[in-house]
Amino acid sequence: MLEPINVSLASLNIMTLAPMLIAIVGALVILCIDLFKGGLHKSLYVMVSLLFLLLDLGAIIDFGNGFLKNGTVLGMFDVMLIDGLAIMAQIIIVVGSMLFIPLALTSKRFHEYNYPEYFALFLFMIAGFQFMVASDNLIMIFIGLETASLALYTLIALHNRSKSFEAAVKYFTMGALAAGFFAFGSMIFYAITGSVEINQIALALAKDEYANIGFVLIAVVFLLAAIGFKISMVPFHTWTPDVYEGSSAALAGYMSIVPKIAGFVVAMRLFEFLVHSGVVWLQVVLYVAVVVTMTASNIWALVQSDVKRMLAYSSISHAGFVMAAILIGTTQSNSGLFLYWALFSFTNLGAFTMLWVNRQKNLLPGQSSDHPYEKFAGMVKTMPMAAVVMALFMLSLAGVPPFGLFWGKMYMIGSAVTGGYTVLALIMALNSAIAAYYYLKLIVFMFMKEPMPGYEQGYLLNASLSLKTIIGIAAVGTIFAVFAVNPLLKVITLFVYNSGY
Amino acid sequence: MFEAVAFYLFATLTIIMFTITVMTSQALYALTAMAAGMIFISAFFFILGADFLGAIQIIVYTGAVMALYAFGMMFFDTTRTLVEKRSNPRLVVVLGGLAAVLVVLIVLAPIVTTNINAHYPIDPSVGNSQAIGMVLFTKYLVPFELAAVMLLVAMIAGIVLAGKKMDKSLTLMADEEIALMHASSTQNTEEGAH
Amino acid sequence: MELTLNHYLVLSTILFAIGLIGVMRRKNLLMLFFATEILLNAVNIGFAAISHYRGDYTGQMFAFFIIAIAASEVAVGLGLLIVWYKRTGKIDLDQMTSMRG
Amino acid sequence: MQEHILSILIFFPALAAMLGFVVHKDSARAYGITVAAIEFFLSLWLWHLYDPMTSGMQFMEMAPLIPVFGINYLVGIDGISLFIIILATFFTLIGIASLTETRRVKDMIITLLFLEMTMIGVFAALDAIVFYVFWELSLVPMLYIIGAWGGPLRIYASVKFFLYTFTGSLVMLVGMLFMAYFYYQATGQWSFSLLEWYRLILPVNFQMWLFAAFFLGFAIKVPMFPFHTWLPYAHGQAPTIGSVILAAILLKMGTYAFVRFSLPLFPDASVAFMFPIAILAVIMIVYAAMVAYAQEDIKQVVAYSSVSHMGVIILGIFALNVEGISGSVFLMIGHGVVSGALFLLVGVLYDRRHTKLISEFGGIASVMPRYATIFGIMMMASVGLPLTINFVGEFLSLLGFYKQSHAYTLVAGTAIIVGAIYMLSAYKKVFFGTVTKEENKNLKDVNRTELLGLIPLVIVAIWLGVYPKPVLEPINNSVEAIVQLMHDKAQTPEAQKRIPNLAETGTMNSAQEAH
Amino acid sequence: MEIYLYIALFAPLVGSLFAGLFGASPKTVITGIVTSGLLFTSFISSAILLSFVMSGHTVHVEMMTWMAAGDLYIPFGFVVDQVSVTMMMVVSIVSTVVHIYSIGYMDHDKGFNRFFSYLSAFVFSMMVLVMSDNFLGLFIGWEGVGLCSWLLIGFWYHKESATWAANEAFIMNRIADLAMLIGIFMMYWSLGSLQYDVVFANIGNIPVEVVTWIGIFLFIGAMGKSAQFPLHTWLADAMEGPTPVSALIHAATMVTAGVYLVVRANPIYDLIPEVGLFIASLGAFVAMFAATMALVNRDMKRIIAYSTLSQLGYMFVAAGLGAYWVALFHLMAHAFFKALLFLGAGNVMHAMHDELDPFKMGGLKKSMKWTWILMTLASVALAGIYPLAGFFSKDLILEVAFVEQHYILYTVLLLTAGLTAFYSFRLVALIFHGNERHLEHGIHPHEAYNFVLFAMAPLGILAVIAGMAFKTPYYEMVTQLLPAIEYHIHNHTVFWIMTIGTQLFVILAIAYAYKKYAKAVKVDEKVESGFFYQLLYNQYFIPKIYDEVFSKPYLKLSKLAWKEIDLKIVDATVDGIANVIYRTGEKTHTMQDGNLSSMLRWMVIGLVVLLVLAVAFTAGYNVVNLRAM
Repeated sequence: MLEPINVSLASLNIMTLAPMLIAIVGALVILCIDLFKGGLHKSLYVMVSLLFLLLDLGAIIDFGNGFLKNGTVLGMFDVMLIDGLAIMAQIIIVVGSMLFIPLALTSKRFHEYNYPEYFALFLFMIAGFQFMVASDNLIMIFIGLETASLALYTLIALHNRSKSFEAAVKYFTMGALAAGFFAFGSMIFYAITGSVEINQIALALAKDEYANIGFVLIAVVFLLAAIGFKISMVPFHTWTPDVYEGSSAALAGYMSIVPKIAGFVVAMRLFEFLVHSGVVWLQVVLYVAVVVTMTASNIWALVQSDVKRMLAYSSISHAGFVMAAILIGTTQSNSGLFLYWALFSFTNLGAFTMLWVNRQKNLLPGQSSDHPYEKFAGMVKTMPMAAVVMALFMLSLAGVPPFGLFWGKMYMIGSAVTGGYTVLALIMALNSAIAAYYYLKLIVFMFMKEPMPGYEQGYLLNASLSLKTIIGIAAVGTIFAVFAVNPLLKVITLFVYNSGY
Repeated sequence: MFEAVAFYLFATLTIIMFTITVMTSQALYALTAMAAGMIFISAFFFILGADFLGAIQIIVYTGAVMALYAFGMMFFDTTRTLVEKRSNPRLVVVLGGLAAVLVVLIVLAPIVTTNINAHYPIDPSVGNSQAIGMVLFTKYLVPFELAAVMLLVAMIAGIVLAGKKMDKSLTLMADEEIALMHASSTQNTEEGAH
Repeated sequence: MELTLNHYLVLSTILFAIGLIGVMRRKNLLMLFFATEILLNAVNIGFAAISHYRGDYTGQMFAFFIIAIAASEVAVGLGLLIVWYKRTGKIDLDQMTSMRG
Repeated sequence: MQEHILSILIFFPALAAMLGFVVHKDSARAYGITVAAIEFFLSLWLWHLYDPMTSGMQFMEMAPLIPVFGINYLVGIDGISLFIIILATFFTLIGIASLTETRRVKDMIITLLFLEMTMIGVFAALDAIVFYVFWELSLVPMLYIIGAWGGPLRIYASVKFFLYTFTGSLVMLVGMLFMAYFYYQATGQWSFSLLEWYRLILPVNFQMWLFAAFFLGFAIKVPMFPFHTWLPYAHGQAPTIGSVILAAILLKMGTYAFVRFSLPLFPDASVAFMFPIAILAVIMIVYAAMVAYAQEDIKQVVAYSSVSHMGVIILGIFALNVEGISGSVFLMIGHGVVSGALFLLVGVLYDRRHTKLISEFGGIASVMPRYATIFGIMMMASVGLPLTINFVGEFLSLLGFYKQSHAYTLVAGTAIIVGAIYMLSAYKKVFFGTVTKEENKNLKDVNRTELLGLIPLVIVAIWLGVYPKPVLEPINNSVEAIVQLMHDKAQTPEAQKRIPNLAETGTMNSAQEAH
Repeated sequence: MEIYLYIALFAPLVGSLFAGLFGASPKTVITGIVTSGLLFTSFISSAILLSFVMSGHTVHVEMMTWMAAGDLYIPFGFVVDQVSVTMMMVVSIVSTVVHIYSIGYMDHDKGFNRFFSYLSAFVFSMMVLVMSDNFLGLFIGWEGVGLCSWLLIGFWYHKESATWAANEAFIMNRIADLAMLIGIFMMYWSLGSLQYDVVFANIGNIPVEVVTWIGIFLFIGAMGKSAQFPLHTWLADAMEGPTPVSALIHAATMVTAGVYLVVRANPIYDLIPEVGLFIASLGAFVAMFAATMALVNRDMKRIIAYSTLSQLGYMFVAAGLGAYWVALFHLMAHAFFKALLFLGAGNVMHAMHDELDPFKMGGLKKSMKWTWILMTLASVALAGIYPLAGFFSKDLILEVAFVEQHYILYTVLLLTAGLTAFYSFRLVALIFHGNERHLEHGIHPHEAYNFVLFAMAPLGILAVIAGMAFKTPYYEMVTQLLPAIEYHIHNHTVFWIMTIGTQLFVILAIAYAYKKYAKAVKVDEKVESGFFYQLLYNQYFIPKIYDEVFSKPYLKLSKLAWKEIDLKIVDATVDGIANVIYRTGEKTHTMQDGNLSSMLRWMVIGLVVLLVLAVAFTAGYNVVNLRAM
């Protein structure tokens, strides 16, 4: 017979679940509201979501304070792991979501916002990501990942046009394959260590001194493929441009930020101990992967004719840039990752929101995608402010100081230098230069060309106060990032350092 | 010995079934073969003493999943022979085979197992389902609940996507059309109320 | 001849590879989804076997959750297929190339 | 206010530019002139407050920016930067004043004011990252100016300009981060402060690498051969004002950075790279002069002449002695004035004829005598006639380098010959001879607005040629400090030999006089 | 006395600026008068200074700092000593005369005001050149006169040949200036100063090789300005400028700056007699060389220009042999009579409507009596006939060569003296004697304005008396500064034979010239088509050679540098790199073909690649481990 297990409630640390639970409850509340009275305006759901996200954020910040006092907290039979990474990633996830959700309040009507379920799924997805980052149990990570992904596929498809279905199906199918990779990789790790918890795996591997090196590598290969898919590492990136193009610009922007930070955290948890374990193979492979991801996506971005697709490739490149942090694996680089991503989220969300604002419902004859470069031609003449703001985001993405992303880039390159990866630092720098070309291309179109007939009315068609607010926030965040960098860096370094990374 | 015989038998069967699933051009064959393969897999679970898992495998896969697929097949009208364009079939086989060979090469090696200690050791005296339940509702309580959320998400997703509301796309309609549609729909409901 | 964990792992690998071939080969999306099920099932065998040979329940847990995930995926996947099919009347993925480059 | 004068100088134009969005476009030019004039007088006031006898930094301001990573808003000027700042404000004023027939003049003025901020920022920054920020930021307004107001190839030219410089400076950024890392290793603290960096003595092999990294960034900006090809396009396509600012100020960033960064940070590497760089400089001088001679477009002649003159500046900097460096800093100002004026002059012609092809002109001197005179004066300044501003700089630069190498100086000195060749032949083709083209017969001479821009330049070009002391003296004092610093930091015997010890030479001189 | 110095120096500048104010406006005689007046002031001041200097003083002022950087300190310092005051006198006299002359000469020219502005600016530059107390100050003047020369040669800028000549002059001078700069650099780095007094005081302390190089470079500088071979071609072409310019710049003052430099730098050249000998030899060569070219030329002004060149050669011989005072003396005398000659030529040109070919003139002595007299006077002086100026200065140089026992030089110079006499009187004969050939061309000559002739008169007087009257006081004054070496042939017989012989030789040459050209002009086809005639007529083909060897290849090379190297190599590389990146993108972005199947395949490919790497690594790892075991 089994012994009854005595578990004290206190040792469970149920509070570790609070943020995710808030999100889930929020989703359920939305579903319930719909149950009682259907057909309510989307603004209600937006605000409800926003409220719950605020609560969520509050809870996380509370954790943050707790973390600074007590350090890492484990909960729920050590499934939950609330360390600095988890907290910061959750903050980015939630803040990113909070910036995203008001984008539903467009002046045009789009299909997805007719569904209360859209907002519910959105909150579920956030919960999924939060679980994913707040655990080092592979099972937990896997389920969190799948929860979030399944919700995300649906959100994409709900845009309801053939391109978005195509995007969703592609994403889904590849996601399923990646899920298979993840499962297989976990299995191998389990086979050689008898555990599915990353720290246990690390311990076990260290104990037997990586005797099963072949198995380790196989496991790493599969997990790298799975996570590489999530953070769109070349050649697992192929979904990215298509999915971004197919989904609404707002969601595309969201996808470029939130799911990826979750992926990065998992990657950090999974790979950094391996990088530090002295497995040269992983260093080399990661090195190559980082360089290829950065460079190849940059090169492909050069030849895009659609701005959203270009931004998709550019976000791949940024992801590659940030992957370098994991390769370098110092406290500085890991802090750099978070700093970069925090700054990146503002800028990139701003850029995608600018596209979202520009969204027209029906394509003009000869227009094959939503946001061809030509659409932006001569924008400075028709919409000077919008053009300036868009240019601002582009410059920030290109890493022109003193705009947001520059500081992230600088810190990342700095960490590469400090970590002894000088050549990598140079490659990163040169890639920024290549990238500048395609960002510049948009600026060239906006500022140096004459407006194209037919597109003039397209600008700001979709604008509404909330969209403009978001753009404003993003713009302010991008311009004055320099003043935020110091406090951010302080906090991030503290969190990262105290989490043992 | 019995184990070995059973293993090889079912291994062969599973492989054959799954190969059929993958290679046949008849959707129905594929479906049937996969269902069979799933059942054969449950046999492994029973061999390995994971009774609960075996049961779940049969219920969930062969029951629910296969039923769903069968339903899907009917919906999509793909019972007849499929014509699939094959591009570069050799590459596919080479890649698949290579992946298999490479992993097998490694996996064939004996695993050094000196330092593995079971966190949740199997106690032969306890029934599998009971033990599973014990672990599931302690250690894996949160994942379990999250899995529930996931299923909820999947459900909502399925309902929403397959729902009638998806038939007309607001995204593609001009504002005026939407307004018109709304007007007519409210009219309809009003009429219905009458 | 004693069965070892390696036997099961090899089996798992072979099945996984079959799944991979299916994923790469199939153009019919529905049948492509079959292949993804094979992938997960292959892994399940591995987990059950490890669980057995290590005398640890965690493997079975993982397998359990994988089954749950597989089930959810089917639901979402079919939902997506249905909207796609309703819109285009096809589920051939060669028809699905409006975005490229 | 005096303590914050540099910050005011830097940010006043930017603030004014922001407010400029509100100004009605008809009044934009007046607004621009007002702002630029205020800024110019502020910079003159800065000069007035500046103590020429002190060699160190003055008007230092510090504000924490990212102290965790050692980045602070740190500005200050010495004699080297002071005058380039004044030059920048001066040219912005003149540039805005000379905007008469520009489309979308308001945009242009706002852009120019932003550009002014970045220019002053670059020269006032004492923190490497702040420097870098302004350095990169300056590309953006220039990109816009070339790209929006330029000629037919403007987009190609502007993008080329941006990407080329951007690439170089990113490599430089890596160098800066490396430098900071060294500082961190040495002191346990992060710092990007130049003055802190000055105190570091780096191992020679690291100096080499870092020098190379910085060099790439600076060399592209200068632009040094073979990184110069963006310049002709940029100049050829840019509107007049763009070329003026580009030639007068932006190019100086590169040479200024050599003096500010490369020399004092890497004295040994500077000595080691002296001859390779001298070779490049000599190539620049002679080759660019030859290419200038072959040009068919008068603006390109001036553009390539810039490359040629920048070669002399580089040579002077790498003379590594007070004479050479002071001379090249002075030549930076001189070349700024002269090439700026020449571009303005070409612009005058372009405004009237909308072509810059030399073959389209001829005999202009008889149609536009005043114009021809001013052009002639500036041309003579450009070829380095004594008592014009360029001579002082050129003479000192060459004189300085002569100490290091006789042969290189001899070849580099051909600058005064080849310079005369392309300048005089271009002048001859445009101004001399008889008027052959019907369109040229009724060209109007320079009008009052144009004179307003040109006369001050003529005055400066001659005034500083005759009496360079007010400018040269502060430069000299600051350069002496740098040279002494370099000497004190030099490790290799070669470097110790090449870089003079000022503390000793004084005695040596008196000893010589005793003979 | 400083006030006089400043007046002498700045009066021309004031005049120039004054005239410049009216530069673009039509003729205003006032500019001519004012500038002339100011120059006269300058002349008076110079004269006062002269008397002051004669009394054994010198004036040395330091106006202000010019350049100071590092150890370099260069002030605007001026010195009036025995040498510079001589030059000042020459410059101010000749320029005053030329200014007044020009009022008449430029009477009908549109650029009247501009002309006076330039001319006065030139005088100012020349004053700076001669009065500076350091080498760089001298260089200011040096370049300044170059500039003015450029402006004035190209004064009639609508003439292609004029502007071409102007540029040629400027650029050629620049070549020499570079050498001079190098000399200055050397001086600075070896002596630490550029002040004359410091340099000359310390020059002995530095290695003689350095001194040699300094001397060579400075002399190359002098060669440019004084148009010595091989930098001589510009001088003849410079005759495109207005004739007063030729008189002032290209005869009397600027071209002698080179001689002045050598004289000024005598402490340097004293230390390096080899270089001095080279200078002298080159001078002698040029004297002969130029004289031969003058023999056959058919351009009045060019003939005089070659004669100038030839006389410069004489001066260099003297300077090179250490007879600095002699060089300076000849410089002075030559300035007077050569300027006179040019001004006379100007009158003739005016009368002949700018005709320059003396073969198209003749018999002008009737209509232009005074001009005839003055020009003949000048020619006699040039030929060195006793008791005119040339005799005292030029024959002195012959004596120097003889006394210094450089007999070859002596012979060359002697021959040249004969040639000089010949071509001078060939010119006089062709212009003023014989038939009035110009009538065929419908030209009716008239004498120049009276005031013009009057202005020329002082030069005429000086050409006559300068040698006789000034030699002794000049010698006494100037040798306070320059080495006082008296050149006497102690053997009286030799002396008399030489003097009389030379005189006879010269007179014979004159007579031959008159005989050949005074009556009728016979064009001897045979001679003219002969090799030597062609050689001389084409100036030894040197301009052509320069054109072929330097100018054209330089242009070609420049075009090559631009079109081939800059555009096709340097720029193409940059664009090439960018294009390669872009093309790669264009070629490879098709791997994203939008087909889900291929996307999945890419994922699997990625996986397999990683697996291959993993297996390879494992294998390698195991092998290494096994070996280790």
